[in-house]
Amino acid sequence: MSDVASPETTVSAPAATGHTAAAHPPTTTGLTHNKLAMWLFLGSECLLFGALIATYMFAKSRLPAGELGPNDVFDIPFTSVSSFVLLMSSLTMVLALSALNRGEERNFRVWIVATALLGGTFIAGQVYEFTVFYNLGLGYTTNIFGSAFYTLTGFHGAHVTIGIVMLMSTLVSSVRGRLSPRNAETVELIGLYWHFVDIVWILIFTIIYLFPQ
Amino acid sequence: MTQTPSVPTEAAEDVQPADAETEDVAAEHDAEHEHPSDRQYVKVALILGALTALEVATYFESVHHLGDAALYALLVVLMVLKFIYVVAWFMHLKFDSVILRRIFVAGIVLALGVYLVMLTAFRIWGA
Amino acid sequence: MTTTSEPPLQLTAGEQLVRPSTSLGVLSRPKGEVGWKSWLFTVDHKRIGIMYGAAALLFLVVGGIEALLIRLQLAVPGGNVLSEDAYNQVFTMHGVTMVFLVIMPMAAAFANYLLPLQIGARDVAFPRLNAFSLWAFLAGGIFLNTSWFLGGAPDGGWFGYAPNSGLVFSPSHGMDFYALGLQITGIASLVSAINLITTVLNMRAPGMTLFRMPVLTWMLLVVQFLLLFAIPVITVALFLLSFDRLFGANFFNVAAGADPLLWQHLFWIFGHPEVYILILPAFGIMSEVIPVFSRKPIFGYPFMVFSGIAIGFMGWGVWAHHMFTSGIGPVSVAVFSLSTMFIAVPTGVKILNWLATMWGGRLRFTTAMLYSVGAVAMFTIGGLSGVTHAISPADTQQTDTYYIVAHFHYVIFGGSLMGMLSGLYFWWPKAFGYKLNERLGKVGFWVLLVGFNLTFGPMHILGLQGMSRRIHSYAADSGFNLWNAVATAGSFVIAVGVLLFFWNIGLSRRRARGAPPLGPDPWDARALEWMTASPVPTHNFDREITVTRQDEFWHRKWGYDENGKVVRIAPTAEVAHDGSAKGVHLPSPSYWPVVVALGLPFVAYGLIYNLWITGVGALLILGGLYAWVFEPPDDPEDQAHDDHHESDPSGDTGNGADGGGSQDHNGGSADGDGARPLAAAGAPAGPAAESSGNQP
Amino acid sequence: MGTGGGRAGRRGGRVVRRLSLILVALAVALIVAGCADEHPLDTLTPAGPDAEEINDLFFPVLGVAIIVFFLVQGAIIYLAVRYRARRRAAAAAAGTDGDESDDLYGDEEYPEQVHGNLRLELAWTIVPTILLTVISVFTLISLVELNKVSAAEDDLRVTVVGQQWWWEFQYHLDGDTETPPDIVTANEMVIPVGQQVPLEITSRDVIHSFWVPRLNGKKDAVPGRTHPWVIEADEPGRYMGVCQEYCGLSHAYMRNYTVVLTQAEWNEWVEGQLVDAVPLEPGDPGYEGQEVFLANCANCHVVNGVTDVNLDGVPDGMDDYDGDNGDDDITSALVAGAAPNLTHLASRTTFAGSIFDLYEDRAKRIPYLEVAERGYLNRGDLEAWIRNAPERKANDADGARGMTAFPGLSDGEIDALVEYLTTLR
Repeated sequence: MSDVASPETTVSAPAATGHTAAAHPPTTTGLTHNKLAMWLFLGSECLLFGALIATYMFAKSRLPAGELGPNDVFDIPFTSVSSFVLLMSSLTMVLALSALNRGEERNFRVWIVATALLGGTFIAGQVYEFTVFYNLGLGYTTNIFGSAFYTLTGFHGAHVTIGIVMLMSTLVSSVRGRLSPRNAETVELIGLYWHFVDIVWILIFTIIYLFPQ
Repeated sequence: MTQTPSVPTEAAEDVQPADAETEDVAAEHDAEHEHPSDRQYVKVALILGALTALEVATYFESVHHLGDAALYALLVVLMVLKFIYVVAWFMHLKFDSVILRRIFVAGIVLALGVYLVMLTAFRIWGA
Repeated sequence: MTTTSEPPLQLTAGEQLVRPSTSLGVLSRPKGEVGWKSWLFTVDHKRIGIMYGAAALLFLVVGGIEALLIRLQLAVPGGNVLSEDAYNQVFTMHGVTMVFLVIMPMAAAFANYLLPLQIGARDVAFPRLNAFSLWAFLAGGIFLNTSWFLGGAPDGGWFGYAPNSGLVFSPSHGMDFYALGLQITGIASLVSAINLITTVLNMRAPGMTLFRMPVLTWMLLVVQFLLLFAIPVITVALFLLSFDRLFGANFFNVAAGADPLLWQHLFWIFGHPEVYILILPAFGIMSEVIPVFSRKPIFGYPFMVFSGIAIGFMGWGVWAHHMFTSGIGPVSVAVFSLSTMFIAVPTGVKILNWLATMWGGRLRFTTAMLYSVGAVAMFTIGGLSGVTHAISPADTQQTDTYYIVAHFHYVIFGGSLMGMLSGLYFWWPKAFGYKLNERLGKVGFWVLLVGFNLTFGPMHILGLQGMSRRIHSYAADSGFNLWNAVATAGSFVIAVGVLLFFWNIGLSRRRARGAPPLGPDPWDARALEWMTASPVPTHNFDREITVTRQDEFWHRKWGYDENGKVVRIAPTAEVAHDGSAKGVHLPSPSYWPVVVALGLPFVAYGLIYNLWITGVGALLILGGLYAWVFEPPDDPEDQAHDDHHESDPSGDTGNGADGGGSQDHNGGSADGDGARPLAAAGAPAGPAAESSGNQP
Repeated sequence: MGTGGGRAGRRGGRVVRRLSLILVALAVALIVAGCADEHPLDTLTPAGPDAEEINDLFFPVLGVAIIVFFLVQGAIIYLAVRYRARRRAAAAAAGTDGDESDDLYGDEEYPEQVHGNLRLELAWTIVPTILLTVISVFTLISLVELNKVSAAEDDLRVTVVGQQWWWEFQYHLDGDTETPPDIVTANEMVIPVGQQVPLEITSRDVIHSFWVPRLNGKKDAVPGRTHPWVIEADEPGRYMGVCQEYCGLSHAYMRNYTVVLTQAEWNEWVEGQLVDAVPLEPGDPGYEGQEVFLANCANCHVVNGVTDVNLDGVPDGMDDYDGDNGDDDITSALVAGAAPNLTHLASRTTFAGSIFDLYEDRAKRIPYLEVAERGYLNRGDLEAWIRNAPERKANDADGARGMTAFPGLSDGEIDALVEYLTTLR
């Protein structure tokens, strides 16, 4: 292409020089399409989880007295631990990305595996928690609190699961030698998703578990 | 194609003022390179851990003399702090393009707005 | 203007347009320019746009037949064309079809076809996602309509109020089809919104700043933002409904303490932005058509843009005006009554600006112009009746009567649909290379206008006389006989008008055969899409266009003499591209968007009938996604492309596919595969730009 | 529309003018004919203070809207005529048809290119804002007005319950809605003239909306919620109401009447309604019918004093009338005790969601309280309804809602049943 494009390089050179060469893709905003799209998607997800959280809060306020409620089932110390686990997975995620940016492939893999494992631990904790709640008598259809609680945390859990799948995919790519600092953006975007899921849990943990019932 | 003679345009009338938002982007872009170091990330994680510990502490009897309103306020503040730390540092929004920030903030503000109004219409507060 | 100012964009010498390539080492990429496969697997935004439009017109016929059935049923008191049950299904599907399967995809058609062209881009940001949006929308639409043959269509109204839409009160599978079908079209809309916003923000031609974009582009951008934020709300509402119906959840189970108003809030938080999602594209179209045929630039461009943005914002604060009688309490009613009233201000600004554009113009009443002006006139009526029920006390007399039916048909039929018909007449030559017949078009317009007013005008009176919506029959002594008869007669006049439009398509197509090719710019228009050949070649523009002002194309044709009079400075043929560029590198077609989209209805059928089918659907989606993600966005043999799409960054339960998307067109790819560096983002006034536009 | 040359255009103009004259005449005739009909649901002829209040707000706003309508449409027509580009005469002479009409316009003529005018823009932003501010002030005032309850705490209060597809009215004569109602009636709400009656509107199944257009706006009946509303009429009379929120199959067949009586008549009506029915003894006229009733109808329908009475003195099914059915199982409420209370059926003028007249047409001229004595029973509809209700008014397919068919009843049994029902005055 270079020969065809050469006439115009001269023309646009003045504009291009201010730009740090080819480090940035030549888009209007300077952001890559993928990154912009990911943030748009996350913006949209705010409304999704907002609706679910609002539904939960409303449902809880409408729970008839005497029905099995949050106070009867929640185990705050346990959930605190799993919340902490998810929070720390965000740290390992940024460390993975940072390793990849430096080209430390081995470290990258270690941190990615750690992130996925922490995520897996969180999911395992959630499964355990659901089982305990179920055994306490809180099924999905038991009452309005049960429906809202399982739906909200279930949606979040599904997001985490998808995140784990994506993390494992990057791991496979890395092992097959298809990942390099040049395309670290893919990992960065998965990280964004992962952190988003984490901040959703920050909200859920406080609003659903810690708020005085 | 040959050069076509053209009458000078009345620039003042036709050329719209350049859009400030897009103009900024390129300049602002350099900020993106300031990746925080791993040490900073760990520091943020420690802060997050501490905030979580504070939050969990409220669950236990000792703070309940504060009263519900103060407890809610404290929890919300801690939650928002954690939220901001993750978004700003881990999600890199602090260092990223202003466009991304606006998109995300738009989502959050809209969500907060409509759902708070909805819950208020249901009068669930203080229930 | 010089050749050098319009450098060839991403020309890769000697390359074939589309080259067979492999994906996963097993399947070769789809190829070819003609035949059904070239349409099925296309990622070309223009073909996708055309298919969106075709699907919307198809569903328009379906929804129209439903409308005629409704009108036949109500032609005389005690009508028995339909049973109560059938009537309820028909009016529900009429609403669902017209809103979700006609107006929205028609807007998507314009958005897909025109957005990239109007900003001077090669394609959208994610061509494969774009294809996915189309097929997901179509899958959802077809899925919804198969309910007719599978035990009954939805019967809870398009608004699906709980608990009437719950299992106890709507035991057929109809409402399951409703909830899941809208979920699928919602995915399509959301993906499309992300795609188009990225396109507009990221792929504008050099110098195309936000405030040089055509008003249509602006309105479509606002619409995509509305979709981006509104779709998740209906997604949640529909999930809650589905979970109630399918898994026995208690969200709308009053006996368990639930409050049915939750559904109403969620539905209308989505539903009111949705109203603007339906109308703003038409506003944009009218803002393109009226200036061209008035031979004047749009009056008050910044006001047109800001009023559109204002409408978009305010649209989020008025949803509860659909619930004035729902019992939300006097304070809520007062607040929403006020917010609703003031949304009339930016809307009024738009109407007056269109009139001001016509003022002092040289009006050419082509069919497109007739439809646009007609849309202004009809929308005004809808807007004014809207103010009469923004005052909430009056709304308690009007809501759920035919007065409301009249109101929103004036808005959505008179405003949206007429605006879009205007757009069809206007851009038809751009998309197909021939004009629709003007004489037939004008006859069609007048027939439609008369029929429209005959049908919906009397409904104002019916509503004020107390006729309820959604009743399948009325008593002979209710005093509704006369105007219902008139409305039914009118609806058949509308049908004739619509048939004339379809006849026009056939006729014009036939006549166009063998006719000399139409130039790029048959209307002497203003925006960039007219700067390339008609029909638009696959690669859109031969060269990159540097934009220096609004209405760039017009300014390249016309200038001012020393007296300030407009004079031609260049023949159109010289300014416009002829589409002759060869070897432009374009994204390759792909199988996977179709496969993933096909998985969605399987999942939905499975949820209704048998979870094994859901499994098949999930496998299709997962497999399709993985194949998609690992498929190089385009030609892998082209070493210039460094593909880093091994792993897809996004993806989500509800939102299915979010593929890596192809990045390689007008400045997408990370390492600039042949894309010349654009004159720095949004910095048009570089020397290059200046030389192209202003200099003789 | 006058696309041809000069003479053709003039002739076309004449035709158009004549056509539009005919159209206008036709429209006027239609409107006159339309207005001549009776409109029992007309919102524009209020008969109560609330409906009047609403119209006092609506008409001025409508007036403003109509003025704006004429201004805008006038402007469009003016602009279209005034600034219409003329085709070049040459093109017309060439005899080309209008197909490529754009080519027939003068290509070179461009008017002055005006891009905007800040002052105008501000004007048409600010003027409507002011106008709407004024309107909103009046809106708020009438909102406050409409939400005022002037009735005292211990005045009559009526709980209105919507159900697929009829209305129930529970009278609390002492204004206390917490206690079981004093009177339970269906489809016809009888109120005294000139007295504001506070309503509490709720529903047993789906969302309905209670609306008597000539008396007040509507209010939704939402299950699990109780919505306050008021109703008041200036003149005695019979005001039709309809369910206004889509509620399933027979949404169109869910009407009601608000019967407004003078205070004295109303007192008399109340007195009559407070009396329970007396179980008939063998030999009494209607006794056979009572047996049929108890065997077939009493599962759902209550006749106070006849169907079983609980120990607490509250008739069966009345337990349910606590005004809040949050704890009740919806599905059981649909069947048991949730059909119209028939204790005083014969004193009403309509049945089955007020879609059938109980008495023949001439009864409409008889004073409400005397209908049971002097009216002629509308036997045809009543018998058909008892025999096969779903045929006359759509019910849910599985029979869980609405009245079921009684194919097992013989003609004789139905005659007896009808005779019994006429005793329930």
